[in-house]
Amino acid sequence: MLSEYLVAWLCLAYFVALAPFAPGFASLDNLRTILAYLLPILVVSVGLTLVLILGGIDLSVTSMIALASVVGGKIMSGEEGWLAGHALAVPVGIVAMLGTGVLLGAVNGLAVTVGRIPAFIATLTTMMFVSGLAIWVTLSRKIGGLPDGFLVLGQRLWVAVGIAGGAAWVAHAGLSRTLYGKWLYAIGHNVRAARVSGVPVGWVTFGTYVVSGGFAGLAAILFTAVLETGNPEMARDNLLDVVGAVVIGGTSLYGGKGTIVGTVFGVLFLALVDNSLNLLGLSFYSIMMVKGGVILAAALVDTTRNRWRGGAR
Amino acid sequence: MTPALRFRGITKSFFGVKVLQEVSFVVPGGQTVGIVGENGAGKSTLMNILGGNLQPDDGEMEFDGQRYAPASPGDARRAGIAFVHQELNLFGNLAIAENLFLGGFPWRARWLPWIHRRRIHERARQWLAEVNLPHAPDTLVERLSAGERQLVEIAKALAGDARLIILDEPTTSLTAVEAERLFAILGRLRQRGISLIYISHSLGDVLRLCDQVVVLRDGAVVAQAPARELTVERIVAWMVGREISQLFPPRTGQPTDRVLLDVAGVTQPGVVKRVSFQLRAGEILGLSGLMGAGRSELARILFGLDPCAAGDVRLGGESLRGQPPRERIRRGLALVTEDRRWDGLCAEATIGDNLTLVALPNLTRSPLAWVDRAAAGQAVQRIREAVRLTPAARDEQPVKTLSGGNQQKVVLAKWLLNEPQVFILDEPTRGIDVGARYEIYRLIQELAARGAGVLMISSEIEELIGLCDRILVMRRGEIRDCIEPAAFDRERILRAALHEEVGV
Amino acid sequence: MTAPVGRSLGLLLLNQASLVLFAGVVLTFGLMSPAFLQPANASNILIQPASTGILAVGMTFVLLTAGVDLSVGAIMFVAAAVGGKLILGGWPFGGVLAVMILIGVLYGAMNAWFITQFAILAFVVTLATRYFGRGLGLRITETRAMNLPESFYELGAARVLGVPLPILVFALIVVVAHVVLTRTPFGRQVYAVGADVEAARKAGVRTRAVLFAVYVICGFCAAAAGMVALSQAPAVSPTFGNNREFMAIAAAVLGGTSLFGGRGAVFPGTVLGAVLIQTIENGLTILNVNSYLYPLITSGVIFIAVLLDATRCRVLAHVNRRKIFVETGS
Amino acid sequence: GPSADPGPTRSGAASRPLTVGVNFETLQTEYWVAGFEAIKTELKARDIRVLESVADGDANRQLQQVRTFITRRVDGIILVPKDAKTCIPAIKAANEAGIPIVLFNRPAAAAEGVRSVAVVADNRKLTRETVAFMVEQARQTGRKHKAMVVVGDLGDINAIGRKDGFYDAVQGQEAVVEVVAEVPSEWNQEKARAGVVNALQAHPDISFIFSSSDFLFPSIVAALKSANRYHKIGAPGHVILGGFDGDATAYQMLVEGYLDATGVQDVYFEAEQCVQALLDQLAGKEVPPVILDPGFVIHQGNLEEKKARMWGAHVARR
Ligand SMILES: Nc1ncnc2c1ncn2[C@@H]1O[C@H](COP(=O)(O)OP(=O)(O)OP(=O)(O)O)[C@@H](O)[C@H]1O
Ligand SMILES: Nc1ncnc2c1ncn2[C@@H]1O[C@H](COP(=O)(O)OP(=O)(O)OP(=O)(O)O)[C@@H](O)[C@H]1O
Ligand SMILES: [Mg+2]
Ligand SMILES: [Mg+2]
Repeated sequence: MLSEYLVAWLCLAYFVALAPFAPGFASLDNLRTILAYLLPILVVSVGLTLVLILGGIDLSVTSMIALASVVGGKIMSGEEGWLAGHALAVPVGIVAMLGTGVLLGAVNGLAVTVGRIPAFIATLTTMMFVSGLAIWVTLSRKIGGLPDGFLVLGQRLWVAVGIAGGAAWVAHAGLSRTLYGKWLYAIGHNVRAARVSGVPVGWVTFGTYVVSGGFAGLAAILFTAVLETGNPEMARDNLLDVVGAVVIGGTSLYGGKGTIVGTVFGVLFLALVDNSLNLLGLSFYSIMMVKGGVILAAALVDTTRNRWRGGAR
Repeated sequence: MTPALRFRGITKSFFGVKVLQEVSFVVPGGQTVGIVGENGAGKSTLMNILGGNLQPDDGEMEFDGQRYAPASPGDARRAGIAFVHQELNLFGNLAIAENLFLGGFPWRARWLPWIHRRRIHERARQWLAEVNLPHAPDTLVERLSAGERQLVEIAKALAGDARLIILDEPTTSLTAVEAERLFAILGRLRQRGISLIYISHSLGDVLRLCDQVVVLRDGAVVAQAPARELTVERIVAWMVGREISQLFPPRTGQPTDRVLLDVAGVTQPGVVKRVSFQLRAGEILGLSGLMGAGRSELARILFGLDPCAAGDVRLGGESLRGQPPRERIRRGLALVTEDRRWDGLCAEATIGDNLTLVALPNLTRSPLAWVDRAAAGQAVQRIREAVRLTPAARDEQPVKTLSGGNQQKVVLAKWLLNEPQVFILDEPTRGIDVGARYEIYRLIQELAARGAGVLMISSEIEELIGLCDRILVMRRGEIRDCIEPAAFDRERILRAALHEEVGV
Repeated sequence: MTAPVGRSLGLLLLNQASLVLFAGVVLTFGLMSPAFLQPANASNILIQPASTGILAVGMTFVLLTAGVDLSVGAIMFVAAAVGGKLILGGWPFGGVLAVMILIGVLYGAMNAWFITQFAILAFVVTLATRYFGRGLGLRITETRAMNLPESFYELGAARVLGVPLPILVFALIVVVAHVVLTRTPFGRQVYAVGADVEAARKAGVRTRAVLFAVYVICGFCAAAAGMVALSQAPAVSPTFGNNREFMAIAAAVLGGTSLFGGRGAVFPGTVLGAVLIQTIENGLTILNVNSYLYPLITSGVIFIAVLLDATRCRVLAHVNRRKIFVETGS
Repeated sequence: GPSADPGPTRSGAASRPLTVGVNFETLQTEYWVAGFEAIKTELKARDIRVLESVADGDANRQLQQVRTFITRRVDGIILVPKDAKTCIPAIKAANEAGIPIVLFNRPAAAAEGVRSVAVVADNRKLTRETVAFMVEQARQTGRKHKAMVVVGDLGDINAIGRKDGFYDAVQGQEAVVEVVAEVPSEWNQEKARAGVVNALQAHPDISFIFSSSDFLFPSIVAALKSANRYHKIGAPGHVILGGFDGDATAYQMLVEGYLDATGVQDVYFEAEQCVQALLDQLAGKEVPPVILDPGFVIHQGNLEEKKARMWGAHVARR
């Protein structure tokens, strides 16, 4: 686990170090590209951060994005949507996408709290089921022809920045300033002590999975708007990137530890690495190898720093 | 006679704070040395250095005439030093026998790393018999109660064939009877010539058991003397640096007639049977019993953590039937659990967060349940002073860095903040030094004086006699006796807890 | 006196819930298609999960210490890529085998070194080495599919004493792993480290060595799984081993291994988990179910399995609760 | 714009060498690798600098990578889109920057105001022709055949095209082939092998197999061998085999006489057309929005005649 500020410094150091070598890395255009790429990922990661702080895990977030994207497409698409061309298509579609996430989050929440199924396996099965469902309902076809009113969310960068930033801020405030946040950390630290202290463990757990689903729904809106498609494969291979970004941002997989600020920088760090390696024109496989090395180096910096600190007192 | 163990100038700091300063003393071979000191005096830290868990910043040790510098607990074990830790160090997912031999399993053959099961079971059986624990060696430790685990921990130290055994507060989960049994075991060990280091806050026990007593204060040795020359009062004076005239504060209030908690026929098959009693405002009601008598279970049932098949619990006249703990807390019930590490604290969380956890709903501003940081900060300050938590610790420090006694204060304090009417305290002074103990007694009495009712579960009969207005005795899930102050008597309580029926 | 008998029968069934469910799945498929119950298919059901199963055995060791290894799929890939190159280069089979196993062990040791020496979270280390390994594998194969010669195929179809080789390798690894976990000091220490590292250290366990060993074992198993996978489909494609870590973790967790360490078993747990997943796929193909329904049905059955298991644990915990006194007939 | 410098490479008197970004969605199968190599070779042969990136199946990453090309001011982009629709924002971005973009092997969906050129093979049609040839072979045996189709990743548009093409061809041919097994492979060789083994278990008399990609043949052959069903064409018990792509494995099987037919996409043709279309656009020439690679079915009957255009034959020889 890295500390959140260290990740922030690493981002900066990495940026400064690579800027002279990667052509166009520091250009405004490129920064916009990076931002557009990371915003939807940031939104899912924020939701996942909450779940990890709770001491759970949600592997189904990326599949929820796929299904929500399909649902949005099925409703809004001008070609085949149920509300094609209708004035209410966009608002209904957005609500339905969020609703899809919330509903699936509720299913996860129920499985974990009422069914007492370990979160990993509960959400792994929902992941398989939901992504299978998304592909089945569309019979693998992508849904295009989304209304312009919706696509604005993806085309205007500041709108997406506003949405993602707002979501992150709400999560940050909720986590650091509200009763819910305090309860969340308490459960993550020690469920039994939390229960004895009167924390409604079941409700908070359930609620957190619902919130995580909601954030996945929101991320689906951004993904769908950016890629202009209702896509049953949306974000399919992003799961490890998302979990990895959250963990690199300092959130513990064992619960009780983590911040939204850390997650923001974790996501940013991975995006910077990805982008810079592309700009350097490395081959496909070299990029993967270097990326692994950079992640490891970042973790090494963190531990040696801690050790140095502990030793020097 | 060569000294068995010598500490020379041991010094240790955590994050710039010196917790041990130039500690030097000798543990003569075959003798029992008691180490006493307030919470946080550095006793456990010193033992952790001896046991190879921590490395000293400075100083050295000598064991059996040779330089001794363990780099790991394994080194210490190989050198012949066993360690019964203050906090239990057992593995619930392993069998008792496996816990006993985890560091060095006997092999079936020299060249084959294959556990000799029969042998470890035999030997485990032998050591379990020694500590009087009637369980099969392949019982999983998670199925044992806290007290039983403590006995396993002791059996583990015995099983290591050590020449020096460190016991860091071994009696905290034991009742009087088991403690006596432990003392008998320790007596046998001494006869075999094994040196012992015994740490306890029960100074009477220390004086009874030990040949020498070392007193630590703020990480420095302030006195070392043969036990027979000492009295509890002198030790206390050294420990706290001032005289303490009495162990129990004087009573200020009196129980009233108003019934706060009315327990009527509470029954849960296999756990408790027809438990009935009433707790009045201003009353401190003791609950005594042997290990495993069902007192903790009763507390959990009263608090709504465990199911209750029949009977009713009324708080201030209203039934609590079917209410979750949260609702009971809201109505003024508090439970200090006996195991602070598992049920009491979020060890990794900060002191501040632990302190405010229970009272948080009252420290928020609706409708978003926004935490009022200023109010929370004030509440923390107030309550820290009320329980006299060590001022050295910052609010943002994780609770796990506190000494055991201070941790227990945090557990108590978090409930105080909520100002409940009825306190259920399950072993509230476990592992707490005399000074802090006095303060906790004072706190309990203040609560009663302000009109709260206190149900105090304790395994220390003296404590109950010194503090309570009435004492209930529990045996095998039932209340067997109810003793009024006039009849307070160690013998009678023990008898009721053991077997003889005494008229209720 | 029938009530206690019925009760104990019920308990027996509950205790074996995963077996009962497995039997239920087999029976359902069997009723729906006679081809499913033929003896030859039983061997299919055991051969097909062999490579995932071996992977899951290694993963079980790691999970038992509350760690995780996300790089197993990458290890499989690197080992298979190098092995494939050597085979095509005309190396003798034994040599290739040794090199592949060595790669697995070294890779595991690399993971272990970072995890134990620098105290970096296993998740981060193995995520990084996962990227690294996939990149390396692609580099070695030049992102091309590599088709291996006949000899490999023959290996997969070979039989020893009438038992197909993949099953034999799988069984061997399971037996050794089971014995190591239940009967050796190391195995029991793995459980202790998983339950509480700090306490294990205090109890004199060389925790670093134990942690190091589990990742090496996991690497070894990954390489072995790569071997078995090659003997099944004698080709190394750029997706070889991709995302297999999830299947391995799922098999282990389905078999009752906790991700928080200290709980679980290779046998029957992990084995049953791996076989169950494969049995479902096998049955679905035999019934010629619409391809789109595969993930839906598979995940549904897994969900029911874990739900049953969770219920079982709860009921058993209730039944085994401590009794302070014995209820005499009222 | 960059088109101010028309066709400089051919003359070799370029003031500035051209740079082209090549982005592939995946390199999962031999076909993509061959395409990637062919395009790069083609570009290098014309002294054009190549920037490459691979999106590894992630549409969002692909969009970022195309934008990265634009940031680096490439003169043209060759793209294998993730699918027909998610690539539209990438094409728009290229359009806005005035950079010509050519799609390799996968078309983009029609969308208003979006300009691109696609060089494609019609997967569905070519599969239909391949399978129709197989059905014809089956008919000549004079008996009824049970058939299995190994389908690809259900998320892949080409996999779906081939699946549909297969069913197009067998429709109405129930007297000759009856489809009894549809095996999902997720483009995974191990899965494919397990699936084929299981299907052969359920229907030991399957004698007609179509594989949605040639790269799955090693798995299918292994499964057939373990059931002792792998025999040459003409031998008793031969299973009629067909595939798609035309890779080296398929070529080998054709030469050895095991494979009945495979639908070949002409990688070299497509690569050359891509580069040409790009250069034509830079030179300001009109280029049709779709350039069709007709592809062809290769079988024992036309092997000698067609193998020169089968990319797998070249790869195999190398
Ligand atoms: N790991 C640690 N990090 C920081 N401070 C520590 C750590 N361990 C102990 N301390 C501090 O060192 C001091 C001595 O603690 P120690 O546990 O040795 O006390 P003790 O005498 O055993 O007290 P008690 O009787 O309550 O068990 C305390 O102030 C404690 O807060
Ligand atoms: N044999 C056992 N199996 C499982 N859990 C047990 C067992 N014995 C005790 N426990 C649990 O351990 C905790 C402590 O039990 P303990 O032995 O201390 O008995 P108690 O009478 O409930 O409490 P006390 O020790 O205060 O008398 C209880 O909460 C109980 O649930
Ligand atoms: Mg201590
Ligand atoms: Mg108790």
